[in-house]
Amino acid sequence: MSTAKDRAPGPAGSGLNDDIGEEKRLALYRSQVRLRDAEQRAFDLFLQNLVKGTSHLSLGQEAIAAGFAEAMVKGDLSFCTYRGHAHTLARGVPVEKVLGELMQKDNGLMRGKGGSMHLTSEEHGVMGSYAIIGAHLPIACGAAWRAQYRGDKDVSVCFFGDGTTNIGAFHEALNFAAVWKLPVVFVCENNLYMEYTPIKDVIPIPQPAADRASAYGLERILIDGNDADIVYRTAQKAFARARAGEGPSLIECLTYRHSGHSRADPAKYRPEGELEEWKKHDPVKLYRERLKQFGVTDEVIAEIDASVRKEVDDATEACKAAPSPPLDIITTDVYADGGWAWRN
Amino acid sequence: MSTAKDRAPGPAGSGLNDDIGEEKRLALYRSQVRLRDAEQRAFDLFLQNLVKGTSHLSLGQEAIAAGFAEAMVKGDLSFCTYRGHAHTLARGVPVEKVLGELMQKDNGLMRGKGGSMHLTSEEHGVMGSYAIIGAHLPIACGAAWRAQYRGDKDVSVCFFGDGTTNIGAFHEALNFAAVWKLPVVFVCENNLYMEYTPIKDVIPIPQPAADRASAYGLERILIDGNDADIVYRTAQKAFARARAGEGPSLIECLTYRHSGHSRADPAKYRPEGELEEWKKHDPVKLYRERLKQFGVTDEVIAEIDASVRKEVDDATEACKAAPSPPLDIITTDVYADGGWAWRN
Amino acid sequence: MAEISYRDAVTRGIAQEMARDPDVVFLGEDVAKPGGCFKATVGLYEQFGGVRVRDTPISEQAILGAAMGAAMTGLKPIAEIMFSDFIAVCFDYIANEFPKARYMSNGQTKCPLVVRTANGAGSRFGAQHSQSVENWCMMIPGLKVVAPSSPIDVVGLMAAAVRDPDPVIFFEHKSLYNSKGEVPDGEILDTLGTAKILRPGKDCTIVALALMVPRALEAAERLRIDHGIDCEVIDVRSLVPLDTKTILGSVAKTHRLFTVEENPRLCGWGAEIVSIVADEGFYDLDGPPVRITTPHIPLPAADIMEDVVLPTPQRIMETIRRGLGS
Amino acid sequence: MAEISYRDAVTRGIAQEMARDPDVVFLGEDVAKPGGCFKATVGLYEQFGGVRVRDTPISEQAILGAAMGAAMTGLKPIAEIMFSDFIAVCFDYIANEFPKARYMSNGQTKCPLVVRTANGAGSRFGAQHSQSVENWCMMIPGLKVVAPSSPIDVVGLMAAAVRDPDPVIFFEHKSLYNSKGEVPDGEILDTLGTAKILRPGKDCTIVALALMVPRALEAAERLRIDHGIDCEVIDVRSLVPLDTKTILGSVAKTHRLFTVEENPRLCGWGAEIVSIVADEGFYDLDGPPVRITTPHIPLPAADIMEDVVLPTPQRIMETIRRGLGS
Ligand SMILES: Cc1ncc(C[n+]2csc(CCOP(=O)(O)OP(=O)(O)O)c2C)c(N)n1
Ligand SMILES: Cc1ncc(C[n+]2csc(CCOP(=O)(O)OP(=O)(O)O)c2C)c(N)n1
Ligand SMILES: [Mg+2]
Ligand SMILES: [Mg+2]
Repeated sequence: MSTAKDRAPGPAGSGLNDDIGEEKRLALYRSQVRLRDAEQRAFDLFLQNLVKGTSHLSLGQEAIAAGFAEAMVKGDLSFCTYRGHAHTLARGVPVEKVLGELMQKDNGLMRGKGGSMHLTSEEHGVMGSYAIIGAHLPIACGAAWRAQYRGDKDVSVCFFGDGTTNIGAFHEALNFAAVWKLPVVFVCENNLYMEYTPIKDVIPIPQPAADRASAYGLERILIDGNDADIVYRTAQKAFARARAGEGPSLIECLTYRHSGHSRADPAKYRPEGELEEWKKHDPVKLYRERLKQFGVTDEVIAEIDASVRKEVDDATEACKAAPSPPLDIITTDVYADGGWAWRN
Repeated sequence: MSTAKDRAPGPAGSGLNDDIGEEKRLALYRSQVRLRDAEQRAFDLFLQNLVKGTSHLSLGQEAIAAGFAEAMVKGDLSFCTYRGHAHTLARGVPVEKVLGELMQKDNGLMRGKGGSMHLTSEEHGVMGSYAIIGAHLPIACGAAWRAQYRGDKDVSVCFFGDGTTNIGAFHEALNFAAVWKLPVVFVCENNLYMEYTPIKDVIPIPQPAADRASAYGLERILIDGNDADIVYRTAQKAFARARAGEGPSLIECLTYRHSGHSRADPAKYRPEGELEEWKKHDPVKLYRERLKQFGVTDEVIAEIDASVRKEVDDATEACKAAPSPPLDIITTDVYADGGWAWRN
Repeated sequence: MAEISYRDAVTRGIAQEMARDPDVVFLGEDVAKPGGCFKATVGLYEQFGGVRVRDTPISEQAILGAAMGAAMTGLKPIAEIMFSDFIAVCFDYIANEFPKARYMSNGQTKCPLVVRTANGAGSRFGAQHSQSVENWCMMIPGLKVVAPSSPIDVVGLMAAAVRDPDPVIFFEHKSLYNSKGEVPDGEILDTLGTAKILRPGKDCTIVALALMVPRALEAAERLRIDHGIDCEVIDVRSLVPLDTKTILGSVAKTHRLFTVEENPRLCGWGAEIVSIVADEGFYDLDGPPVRITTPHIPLPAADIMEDVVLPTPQRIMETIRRGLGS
Repeated sequence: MAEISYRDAVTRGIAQEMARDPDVVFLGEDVAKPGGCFKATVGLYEQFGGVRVRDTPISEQAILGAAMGAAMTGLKPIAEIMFSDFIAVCFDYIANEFPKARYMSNGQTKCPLVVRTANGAGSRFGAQHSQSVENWCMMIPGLKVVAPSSPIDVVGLMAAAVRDPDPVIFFEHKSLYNSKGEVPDGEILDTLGTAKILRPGKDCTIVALALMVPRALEAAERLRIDHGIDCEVIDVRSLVPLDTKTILGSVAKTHRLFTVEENPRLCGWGAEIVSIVADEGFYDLDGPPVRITTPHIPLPAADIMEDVVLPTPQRIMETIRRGLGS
């Protein structure tokens, strides 16, 4: 786990002039609130039958998406899973684009062709969300290989869950990245569960990712994934290492999802009290307290909360009003010529 | 590496009454000579154009096959790779059956239908040789699961190379076996090379298997794979653990192949002197010296050498005289009804 | 006799076989305590216990490999691959291990197992969770491939698959889980390799599978009512073994063939059946044999798009009407 | 103009493209320093250096995944999968990732890469190293699939594949590596999606691919000499895009179709082509379209067995002769 030093770099109330600084702290807070509100809205819209297909929320896991995204710079690349709304939003993709895709509207990121599990916004560095467990770890290696080959300074960041550490592609990617010393950062969001089965039931070691780092010659990194400051600092360190040509990192972030695995899941399998215990360590709440400790006023916080709320409300309205996608896009973009012709 | 204690349990010349004992030592020697001679013969027959298709010899690696097989009891199961002749022979399969398959004769183990890479003799516990890297590790788990489920006391032993530790199935199998505490023993024969590329070029750790054991909560076991006594003792320990319900083991055996990867390979990629250095540590030579240290006479050794030579000679003649398989078996045994009908 | 859902029929089929034979074991992701991601195995864990019904890590290769090793040594495993699209991450077992072991060993190695998996579109899950991939298995020599369309067939074919001495890939259709049908009480055992003529007819033969079966029946009904066209509808049920007799016999009677499949265009089972009929039944055919398929594209997620790419009763009807020149 | 082997044509095609475009990189197992398990890439490491030509661990998923990530972000990778049978261990990239990324992202994601792999039988390697699996790829929407039969086509189609903006699976035939043919000097660039009529004829159309092309030509020659049958032989070369115009045009002229493929019986590309012709060219056909394939069995290892299961010139000849009733 993180050390006390990581957790609280300056004494509470000492002002914002620590290593993170005011601007970044406010950005980290805004981002987390934005993810929280947008995902909560997605859930509400689902209850209203306006979100179709499946959807996998990151409620409770916001500090990871926010912390990494705030440590990234333009050009850095994110590779996400089906649980990728938060990571997509955290890179600056408009809420409307994400909700639009969930609502299968024409204003969605991929105009409804991809769906909630495949959010992609290359202009924001979101290089796709992948719904086959583990598939994107090797793909992130490839993007990092390109950076290494060309001397580009960007980092590829690949997010995945605890359960993903047991699939073959995880192993192949970690070894490959380590041997080739690729500028890729693997982020395991350990939320204690796969779909409905606890991760501890299916691994012979306590930590699914951290306890395997040594198999790839990597440092063991296990952090509190609900503390955005810790996440941010850990990300910075890993990115610096990657950009310096020192190779990949594997970071395990402890966290918890507040909702079920997907929209279909009421999460009945969790032991009583577990959710409540974790809610005490809610990343958004924690960070609001943190800001206050650093002297940020209630007014500033309220202003952020309100402006995010408005963004999400506006996005919701825009999505409700948006048309469905036209059917003629069904056969576009199968091939690079824009079409789908497999014959002459 | 193995300790001095492992290497020489009794002072030289002190007689055969150590933990291994005379009978087993002679069996270990006979087995290694048998593998050596049979494989050398396969190579000669290949030069005479009588072995067709490919073939992957274990010359130099005999102590592993012999040591494990001698520690196995009837009912224990072997899962091999394309480099499986040695393991097949070590379980007692007649040389004729193996050479016959390599020569694609009707007396071959599978009458020419499988070929050198797929030697299988279920009556001897040889549950197949698998030519897709890594595929048999999960399969061995399944056999061990059956033993666990039924309360059978047999152990499943799965042999594979250093290069195999980088494929996804390795990781999935190790985790699966560890979590389910299956009676399976994974044996990595680290002969320093994959096909033509050194293993050290493609891993970020010194030992491909041993340095990964901890990722599955397993003990790090790295032994001299050219010393049949060490192999035998290590196998016994792992089997006892498996039979006691304590779960799998992962054993890395250091060794070296004297010939190329397959019949097509002159092995030019090896640094000068490497082969010669390893030949000083030849398992057969080493074991012959060991027997002498323990007071076995030259006559006894010569008798074993001669009888093995005769077995291989006889097998060779039988194979040369054997007919080719009849063509009507081409369509048998696709399905369990004996035939190949996919339609009515 | 009771009306049960296709979903419950899965549980019932498995339970029937597990109760009958202690060698039948069941493994997969979230199949035991949680009862399966599609709730198609609820209660098996409670009924048969955690030793026979086991949750696994997310390790599809380990799941299928373990099933194979267990099958080779005497058990009769049923392995779940949650979505059929995930067959791609463990395809080596499907393509290279299960189907070749017996042959390569000259008959020594046995591999009696069932892989059951949720196949097909309709849930708006997008391109990686909606495919119909039964042709990925049909094309591999040594496998058997089944895809039932009704609860009673689910039970009976599941029993047949479990008792079969060969590896059987059992495709359940996600969009049929909620469908219902009458299932008699007591043991049910069907036969692999048998198609069913669900509706006799004389003007053309429609061969369909899984979700396409109710759609073909609906199209046939509308063709009768609106156009007086009398279609024979065959539920092919089992792709391997393939009941070519029933299909060729039907075409010999109707002289026209339409296949309705959810696969994308190229190399689906429709192509196989059309090719067989075009060759062996050439002189029976009075007009071109026509495949009705999903277009050769990845599947879109949005409901309105997904709904139009799969063959609909409307499209089936129009294609047949046009094809018959009515 | 020089006579070079099919094997050397592979190297030449790759070298031509690597010399032209610094974004072309090449990775695979034993491809760099050792020059490839089939020696088809000897010299590339020396010519282009270890940064562009890289040996990998035995990690097929990492190889294809890395190729994809590099392709998405601007490189043009060529990835080798040593034997095409191993596509089964990385099939997720072939089936679910490469071909769907562009579509799912509504056109944002690009995936310009080439997977080259040694396909086919003839080396007595047995069931797991001898398969013809081009249909495993043809059936997946979003891929392009090429399988050349001659050195000149290897060079030209390799160049076209590397320059193509879509994922291309490039099947080299193991048993053709030693075959030779004239290849002009200088840059060669061919076009995907074009079949070649290698021999014009009027009595029937033979469509073949890869190793089956020389066999079809040999059969055609014997049919002319022994039976006066004049066959048109088409090398289909590219399965996706598929040159249906050339095939349908030929059948319109000859009125009979025979496909010759190395795939096992079910759901091969022969079934697809027969189905297309049976539908769209039905009234052109004077007799049944016939598929000549390997039987639907795993491949045996022994030479005498392997030799009889693949379509031989003899079997092709006899099937056509019988089919034409001569
Ligand atoms: C290869 C594959 N197997 C199974 C699944 C089904 N599946 C989707 S999410 C999931 C659980 C993943 O757990 P984890 O990696 O912990 O991520 P989380 O959902 O908790 O974020 C499973 C099994 C899949 N999508 N792909
Ligand atoms: C999935 C897969 N990839 C690649 C190969 C080709 N291949 C056969 S043997 C081999 C090298 C294996 O090396 P190692 O595991 O060290 O075993 P060794 O041959 O040294 O015994 C390779 C790459 C294969 N058979 N299967
Ligand atoms: Mg999780
Ligand atoms: Mg090796």
